Amino acid sequence: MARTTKYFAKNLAHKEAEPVQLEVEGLGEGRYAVTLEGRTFELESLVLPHGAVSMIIEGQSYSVEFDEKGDEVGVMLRGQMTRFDVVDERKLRMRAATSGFAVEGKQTLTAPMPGKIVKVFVKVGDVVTEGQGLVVVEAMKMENELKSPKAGTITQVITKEGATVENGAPLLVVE
Amino acid sequence: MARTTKYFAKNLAHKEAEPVQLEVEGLGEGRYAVTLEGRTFELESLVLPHGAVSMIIEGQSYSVEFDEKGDEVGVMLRGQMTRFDVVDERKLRMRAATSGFAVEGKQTLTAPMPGKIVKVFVKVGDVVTEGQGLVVVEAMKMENELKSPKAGTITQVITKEGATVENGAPLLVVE
Amino acid sequence: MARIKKVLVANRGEIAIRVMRTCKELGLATVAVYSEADRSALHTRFADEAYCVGPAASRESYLVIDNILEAARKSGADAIHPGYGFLSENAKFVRACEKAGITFIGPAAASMDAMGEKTQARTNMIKAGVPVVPGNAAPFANVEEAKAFAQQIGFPVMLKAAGGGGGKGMRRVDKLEDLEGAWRAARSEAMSAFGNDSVYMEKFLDQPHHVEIQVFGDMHGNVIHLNERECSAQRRNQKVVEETPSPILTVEMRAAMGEVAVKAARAVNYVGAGTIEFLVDAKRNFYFLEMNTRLQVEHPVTEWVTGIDLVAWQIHVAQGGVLPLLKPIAPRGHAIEVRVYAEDPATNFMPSPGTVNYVRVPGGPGVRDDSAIYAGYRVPNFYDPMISKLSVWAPSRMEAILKMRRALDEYVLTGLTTNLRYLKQIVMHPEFVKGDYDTGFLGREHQKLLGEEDPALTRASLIAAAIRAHQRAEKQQATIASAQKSSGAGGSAWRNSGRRTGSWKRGA
Amino acid sequence: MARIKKVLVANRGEIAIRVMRTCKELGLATVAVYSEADRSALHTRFADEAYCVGPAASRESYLVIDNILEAARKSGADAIHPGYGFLSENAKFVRACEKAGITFIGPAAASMDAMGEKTQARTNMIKAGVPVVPGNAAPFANVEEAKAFAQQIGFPVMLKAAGGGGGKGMRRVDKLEDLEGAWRAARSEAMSAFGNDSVYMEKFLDQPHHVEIQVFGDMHGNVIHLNERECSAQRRNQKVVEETPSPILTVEMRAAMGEVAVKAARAVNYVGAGTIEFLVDAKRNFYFLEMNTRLQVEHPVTEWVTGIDLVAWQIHVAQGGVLPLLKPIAPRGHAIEVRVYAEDPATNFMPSPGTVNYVRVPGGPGVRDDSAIYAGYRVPNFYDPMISKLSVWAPSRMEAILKMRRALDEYVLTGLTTNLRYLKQIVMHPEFVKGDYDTGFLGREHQKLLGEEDPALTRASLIAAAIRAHQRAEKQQATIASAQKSSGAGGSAWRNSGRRTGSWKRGA
Repeated sequence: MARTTKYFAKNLAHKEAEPVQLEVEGLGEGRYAVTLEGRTFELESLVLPHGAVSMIIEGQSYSVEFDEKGDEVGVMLRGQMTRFDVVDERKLRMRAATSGFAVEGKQTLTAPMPGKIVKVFVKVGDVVTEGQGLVVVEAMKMENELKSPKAGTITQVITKEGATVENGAPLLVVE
Repeated sequence: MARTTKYFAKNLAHKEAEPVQLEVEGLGEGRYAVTLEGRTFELESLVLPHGAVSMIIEGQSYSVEFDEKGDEVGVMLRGQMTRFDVVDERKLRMRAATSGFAVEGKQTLTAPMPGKIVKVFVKVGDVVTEGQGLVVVEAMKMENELKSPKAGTITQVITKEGATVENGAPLLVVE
Repeated sequence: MARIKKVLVANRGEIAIRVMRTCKELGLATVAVYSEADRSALHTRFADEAYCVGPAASRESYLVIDNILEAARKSGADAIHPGYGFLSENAKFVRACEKAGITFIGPAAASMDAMGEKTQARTNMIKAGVPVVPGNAAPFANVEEAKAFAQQIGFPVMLKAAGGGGGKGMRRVDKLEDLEGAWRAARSEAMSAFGNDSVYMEKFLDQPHHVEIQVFGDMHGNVIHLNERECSAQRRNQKVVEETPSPILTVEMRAAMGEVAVKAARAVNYVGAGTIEFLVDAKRNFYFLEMNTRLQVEHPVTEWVTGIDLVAWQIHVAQGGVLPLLKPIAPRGHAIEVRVYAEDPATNFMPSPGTVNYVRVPGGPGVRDDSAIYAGYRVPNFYDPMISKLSVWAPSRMEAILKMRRALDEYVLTGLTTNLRYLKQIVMHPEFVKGDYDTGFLGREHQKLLGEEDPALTRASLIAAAIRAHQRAEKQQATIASAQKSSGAGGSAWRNSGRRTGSWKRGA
Repeated sequence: MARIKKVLVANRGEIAIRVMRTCKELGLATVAVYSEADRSALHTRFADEAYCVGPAASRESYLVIDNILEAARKSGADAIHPGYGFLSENAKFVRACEKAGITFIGPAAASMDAMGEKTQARTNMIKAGVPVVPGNAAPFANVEEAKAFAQQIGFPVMLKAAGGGGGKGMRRVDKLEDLEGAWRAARSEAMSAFGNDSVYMEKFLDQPHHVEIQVFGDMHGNVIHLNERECSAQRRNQKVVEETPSPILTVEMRAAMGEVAVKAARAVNYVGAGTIEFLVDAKRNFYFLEMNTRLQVEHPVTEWVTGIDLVAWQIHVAQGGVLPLLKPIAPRGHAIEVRVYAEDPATNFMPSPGTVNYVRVPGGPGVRDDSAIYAGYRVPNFYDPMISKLSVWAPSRMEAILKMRRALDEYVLTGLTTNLRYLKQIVMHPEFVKGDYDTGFLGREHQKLLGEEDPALTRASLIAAAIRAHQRAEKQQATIASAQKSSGAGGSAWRNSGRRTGSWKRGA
């Protein structure tokens, strides 16, 4: 008798939505039964050498490419990229016990790519609105403005104009 | 001071030729000096993620793909595949001490691909000439005749008609 | 006739991809069928839907009519495109589709009957006033009959599969002693390829040209031709390189052959895409050879010079549409196609199935790729070893040849042995460049076409081999050093780094 | 003039490959130059020879005339093709080539001077009787001058780099307060792109069409045009999608614009491939915008409908050859090109350099790939983020649109974020399909062009994500189990299999 595992997935494009529950049952040889919103889908999943997957769900053929970071699974399907945060029951409970569900809190603005900081528009103590331009990074011959992820106050400015930054480098903090 | 290593390479398309001596000196960061027939070539060799190499020899740019089996190095360069047997000095001495240089001896005919044996033309004791057809293998909808690698006598017949064989399976021995 | 909405492609490999591409452009849903050996094949992944139709052997999967129709039923496909090979020229299959209420994208069963069985086709063509090569009218009951007939018409003769074309099940026989072996081989190949081991015989024409005319018919009685393809670069009667226009055809000869081809197609009420194959002798007389009642492997060259999507026309006509063009058009520029095989020309074209390690197909202006491979794809050893078709277009023949050379130079495909270099030798061979090559060309020039070593490349290769050995030795020493460091004397590290002792002798 | 034998391509990326492809077809040896960041780039590997010309920053490598000429000297190249961007419109470079005795494949320095500096070009065009957009005649000395002129002609205005085109160093300014920031940004971009920070100003036409005419001249005084390209699908004045014929042009308008374009080229004694860009207003008045004195990014669409290899013509003309065609030709069918960028449309088109994990380019009939990427290639963050050009041809515009949709669906490129889906949204947008879209199109429809989730795909993706998590968990358990088995309590195995604790919040 195959074991069923519960997963909870949240579409990161819909921050307000509740996570969706999926039950996954392994049937062997790459075959699975997945129950989602009361309906069970039988499918076959074949992992290809370069990490992509060929999935056949009730006859529908899908070539799936993944982009994974921790629990976040980006799924590229017929040109559509959908990002999910997927956890199992144990981790869901752990999240609930800690601050995992908190939407508030401080936000660190990080460099989305390697480049050069050409402009910092704010200083510590400035009050900013969501979407306000904070920093300009030049990379690949283009200037790119980084906007505030939320309304709040600038509590730290980590970078400075003229600095060369790596991908993911913290630039400033909004609280 | 960089160390120079001697290699001996034999072009497998020219069985009768003597191995060629090459001296390789590592200059660091993918750069090498190779001395061949009294001339020294400076070159840079960059290994690419899929195992191919980009080699620039005195300005000439070569995209090189390899097909390696043991000491045998197949080099694919601008569509030309050349196979070499390459050894260092230690191994050369080892070869000389054993029967490594022997050209004579028994030859085992092996299946060059998975398939089905549809015909065996010879039996133990048959005298065959070089290039004589010995076995027919069917694969990929085509019948392929395997020829004798040398003149001699059949000393073993390992396969039989109707057998399914894997790639590399021994079929018979000519001595 | 109802509009087609969902097309099942009863085939695999590049032709399945080719057909699905047009379906997708037309907004039609696509359904793949796959054997157990093709679960990871590109066509299985390329389609909107995919259904398994049986084990690896095509006789148990792609050739099983009931399995194909069951997949059509499950998916709700309202049409089936057969590709080439497999069931594409099987009249039983056409009738089964009709019975199941599914549109078969191809000619009517009756046209297939009239042309599919090659001996019957000859009889029909003689009746229609089409010139044919001397040969026998019915399949032989046994090898003795074949021997008797061969002696009657005189060697050399050709044995041919009655059930289908494409070079499968064909054997040239030069003398009586060879007939029995050839008979067995031809029948066995014919059975694997078409599920029918009937074989017939024709007088062998001495090194003719193989020129074929693309024809197209609709349900309203219109039949046109879309010019010729020169297919004389053949090996074991298997086309290797095709081009259009044919370098040996004049405008007048094209018109004359086109007219005969249309007459032949009309004689069997032909609907859809078909090809009339002709042999052309040294005096430029042409003889009907056979009709292929399907799309050809080499159709891309016709698409290049006419700008027509032949698969789109097939679907249009299958829905009852009138041919979009009712008179011949002049070809524009020149197109060449080569067939890339997983095979080793140096060892008598031994097929070389295996896993594609890396692939980068040629691109840029005037280059078309029709392949079904990808890095990591394992080419199975159950099917035809053709893995890719490469075609080019240029304003003139010479420019097309040079473009093909460039494209072949650019093709990177590792992990398998292929005929890429052989193909380049063919298109750069003076006889090919001159344009007057016949079906004996590849056989005659075999040694030359294998190519010679370029000393400059060999020297660079030698250096590359030495550097490779050096890098490997250094890596090995580093591994040993680190293993010794972490585990003391390091007995197991030595085991892991051990290499099999090579030998100066290959295949020993 | 001497026949060219060896061509150095003073560029990188797809255009370097494009030029080398034609060189190889013509039997010319090819020389690549590369920066230290481009040692593993395809163009470095594609050429017969390759020479390093400096560090990653283009100002220290691809833009250093002496380094390029030194590579030419070392290799013995007798000609240089500049591609587009970099030194392609630098008259100093042309003169330096001349002095070094190397054929520059492009126009004479004097023609470049006359057209390259945009304000001078406007003056020349007015003199030649070519209609121009209202604007100023000379670069501004400082931002105050720019402010004064803007107030004189009235907002909105366009700031433009005097030193080059291609959308670099261009900024639309709607009000006085924004001018200073735009001024700074335009100058900085102009400096990086052309090594010249001069900026001038034009009246901003409200959402015009951008239509350009391909011209070609030879050394014998012949100048022709090769029809137009519609380039109104622009973002930040950067072309994204181009097509030919333009859906808004009549035959008469094409002839009129072609005539003006030829007149403009003649006025500067133009030799080689060039493009006259026009703005077309709602009343179909057209104004000279600028001349690009080089091959354009979007030249493939012209090649598709004319059958001409523009690079081959460039080389032919540079050797003193007479234009192979002396009068305009009607376009055949329809071609569309899209530019594939390593960027994320959803985050304001943030460039996304990184490593290509896997790539399979579209193929089949009517599809052309011009890319310079390969699996394992690291897209450097020093250059333009365009990684591939995809172009298609079909007999009609609608068929070309559907083919482009199919090709974009087929494009597999992982490891980087690309604009592939955005491109598909553009070509399938009703306004694009209708054909009457202006330069405001992409900006106006931005939200819609980002695309909406397809619920069926989202559900399948959700299932795929769950299966992926499940497979990962199973693999992890297997690893832990085997580690515990082999090392007892297995403390270190737990460490290896630890995953960072995720969170429902992104970017926190």
